[in-house]
Amino acid sequence: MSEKKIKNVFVEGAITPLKIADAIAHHQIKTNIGAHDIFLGQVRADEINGKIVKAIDYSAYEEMANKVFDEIREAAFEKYDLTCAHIYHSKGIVKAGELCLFVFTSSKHRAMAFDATRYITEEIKAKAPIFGKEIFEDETHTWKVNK
Amino acid sequence: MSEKKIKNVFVEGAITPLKIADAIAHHQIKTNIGAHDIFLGQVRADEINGKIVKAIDYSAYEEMANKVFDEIREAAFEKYDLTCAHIYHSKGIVKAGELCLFVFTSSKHRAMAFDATRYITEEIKAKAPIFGKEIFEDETHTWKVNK
Amino acid sequence: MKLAVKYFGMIAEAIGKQEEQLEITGNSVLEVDVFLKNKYAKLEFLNYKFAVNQVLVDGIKRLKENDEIALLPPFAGG
Amino acid sequence: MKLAVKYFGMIAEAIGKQEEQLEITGNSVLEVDVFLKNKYAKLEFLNYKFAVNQVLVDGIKRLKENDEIALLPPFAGG
Repeated sequence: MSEKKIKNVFVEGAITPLKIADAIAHHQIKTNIGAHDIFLGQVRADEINGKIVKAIDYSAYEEMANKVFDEIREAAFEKYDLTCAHIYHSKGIVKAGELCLFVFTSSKHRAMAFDATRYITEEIKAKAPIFGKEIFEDETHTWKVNK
Repeated sequence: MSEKKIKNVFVEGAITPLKIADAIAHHQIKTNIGAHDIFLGQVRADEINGKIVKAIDYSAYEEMANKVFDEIREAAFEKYDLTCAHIYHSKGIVKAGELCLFVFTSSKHRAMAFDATRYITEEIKAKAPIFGKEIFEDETHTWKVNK
Repeated sequence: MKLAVKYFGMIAEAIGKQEEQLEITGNSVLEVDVFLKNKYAKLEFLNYKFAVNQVLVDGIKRLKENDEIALLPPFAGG
Repeated sequence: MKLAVKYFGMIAEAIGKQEEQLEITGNSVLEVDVFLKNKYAKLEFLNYKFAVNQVLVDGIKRLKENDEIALLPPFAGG
């Protein structure tokens, strides 16, 4: 088996707007890119049985999740003509209003970036072993389940 | 006729990564948002007949373009269940690698944001009276035409 | 009829101006087009659409005094 | 057969631990599931999938000594 280095997708806590700006800025030297599409997941202050979610505490089977993210990224490169594809996901506490997922694809033309970011996002929701404890304002909790 | 205030979509020169970070940060108080989708258009250093594009000088029929952008945004709100929708487009010189278009939609769930950002981007390309002079490294130029 | 005529992009470049006031005979967009092609021979070889008062129109659109008519080459936004 | 067993999310919460080494009789995932449900009655009421050595598997998957087996509740990434 090849000794491929698997990237670590996980970021401790919320993903900051500045991290996103930084990622965008790093692509301005790639002058063959014409289009970027960015998906951001944000934690909602959902009301569940009369209680308000104030944060999600994310945990993951990290070794497996990083492999799954790597496979998703590889599959995206095979399906779409991309220049770049980056994925970041939070672990630990992310408060309502903060960002927990950052998917960023770049391509020469827009259609590929649109398709790829959507594909990657759907794949993450379905396949990445990440778990979310929704913490209410009264410190009780429930477990989030992706639809 | 109602005296609706039409927003000015145009930004002088390139759209900066920091402006994008700032726009994202402003949405973190909206805790009913679960998903953002951002499209960014970037100027490519295309080779055309052996010459390399070094910048695009954008001009527009601004009064009409702002009305068109407003109609596109209104149509997006009617078609999709959105929390927010923002559009910015450059005028003047944008160098290869820099950003000329920023489309940003937010929604409770991801499908609406994905659909809306794509819809708005396609509508802009087809309907906004914006013109692009592609300037080559030798200072000659050609006129860009959207496909 | 007096009209405000605006030129953009490669049209403005070809004609050498961005706007002008013109006294035109006829009252449809089609007639304005014929008038302008007589005045500016280069227009014959360029591709453009018309907007009247900032709305895209076709050739049968009727004009009125002081309308703003614009010649729009292919769009390149985004 | 000795296995490294990992629990995540609501499963870890229900069982009260995140991992353990277990000596299990049988050599399929299905047999491990029966073993664990006998050991932890709460599992009967929880929804989960199995991964062996970080790959999702079904019940007929055969195990070998020192495999890592994980109980994964519904995913919530994104």
